[in-house]
Amino acid sequence: MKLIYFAWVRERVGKAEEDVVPPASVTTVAELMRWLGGRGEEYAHAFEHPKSIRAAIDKSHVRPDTAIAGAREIAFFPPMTGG
Amino acid sequence: MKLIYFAWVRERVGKAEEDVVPPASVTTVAELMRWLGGRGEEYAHAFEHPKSIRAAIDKSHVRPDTAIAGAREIAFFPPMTGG
Amino acid sequence: MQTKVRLQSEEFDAAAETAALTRGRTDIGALVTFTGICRGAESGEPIAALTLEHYPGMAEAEIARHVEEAKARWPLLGVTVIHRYGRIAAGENIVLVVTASSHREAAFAAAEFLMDYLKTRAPFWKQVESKSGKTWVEAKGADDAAAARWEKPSGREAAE
Amino acid sequence: MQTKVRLQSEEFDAAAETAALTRGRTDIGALVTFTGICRGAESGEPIAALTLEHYPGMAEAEIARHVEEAKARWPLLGVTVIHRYGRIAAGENIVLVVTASSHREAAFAAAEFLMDYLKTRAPFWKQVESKSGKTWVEAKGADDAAAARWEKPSGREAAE
Repeated sequence: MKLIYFAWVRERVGKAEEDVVPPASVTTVAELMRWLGGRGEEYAHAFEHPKSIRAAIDKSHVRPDTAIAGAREIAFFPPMTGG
Repeated sequence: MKLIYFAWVRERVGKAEEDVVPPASVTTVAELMRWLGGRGEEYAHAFEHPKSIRAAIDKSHVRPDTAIAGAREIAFFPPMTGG
Repeated sequence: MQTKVRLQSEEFDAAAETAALTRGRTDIGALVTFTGICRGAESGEPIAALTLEHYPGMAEAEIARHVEEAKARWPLLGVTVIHRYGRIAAGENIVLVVTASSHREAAFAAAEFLMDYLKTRAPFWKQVESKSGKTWVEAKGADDAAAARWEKPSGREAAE
Repeated sequence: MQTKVRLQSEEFDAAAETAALTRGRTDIGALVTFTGICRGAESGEPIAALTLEHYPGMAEAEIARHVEEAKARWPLLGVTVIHRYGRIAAGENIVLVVTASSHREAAFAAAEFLMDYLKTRAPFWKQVESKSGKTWVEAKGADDAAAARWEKPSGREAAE
């Protein structure tokens, strides 16, 4: 699946997007964030406060307990500050 | 004192303004309306529902129980419909 | 703090007024513009025009007083109020309220406050011109209710 | 019902947009325009510009979805939303919301609803450029609270 990062999540991870294949045990958005946080120092920094990170699956807002099965594109970003 | 009428109060009375000298017994806005209502058919028609008439003394909104002593200009008009 | 209150019979240019309020400034973060327009139908019946009667002197004073109250209630950086009187054809502007602030909450609240008060307290009276003749517009209870939400619970200064 | 949603990096002309929304119509009685402008200072510190990052595709969809919700909630006659992205210098426009209706209540409510949602749900992130470097703007609790007032007590939207 494709992951996209925005704003300081992108800056901390050090890339705007990437393709990943998480293990089968990772089934929800929250679990995906935890798994990403274990992929190295920059990821640990980016995902250290998962409650301050929002997620979207295929361009729709989702909650941490949403299942990731079937997702093509999952985005992680800080709370929005548009308008 | 000078009286000014607006909108349908003006149309019913048949004039935009006039000078009147009410008797000393007329001390409030409500009493003035009652007294004006007794001045002829057109006034009776204009002031038949005093609750739907608003008043201003010297260009400030006033309530029916406001004293008219010292007033230079008293205006009578329907509820406002500006904006 | 730029304040402009104007009564006029001629049409106004809302865009020029908002431009005048913001020109050369970088402290304004939120600008709310309300334009009231003469509709071509009233209660389903086509209308040709409105005629707005007003109480000269009192109308200016009432509007200016409410602009001052808005400035005391919200951190505003600019206010413009223009209200027309006389004959206004369908499609023409009737009233303009522009409020500027650092943030949107103050700008929105002040614009709504001013409009609610203009509807219920400013001495203007609308007459509708249609095929069936001229009729005075009746005041709406909904407008009084809208204005009442800004009223303070007690005493002049109480809730300020 | 005229609806326009546009994302763009270049500046927009609020006056031209409101003119486009009202041209040739006599059913509109109330027009509310909100313009969000890049201020020259943030928390007391002078800023040179903002940079707005956005999520292409999702931003358009989120805004369009909220415009549809506004149209379902209020009797609107027209809505325009324009949101810029990229670098925005102090004094330039960031966002425009225009709502048209027969009466002012609907136009005001829809404009505030759309702005509250743009602030909290549309995927845009503001970065401030000042002497001390570039800083991401933090989301404000006040904006979440403002958006929450439009939430329905139960049903589909409540859980979002």
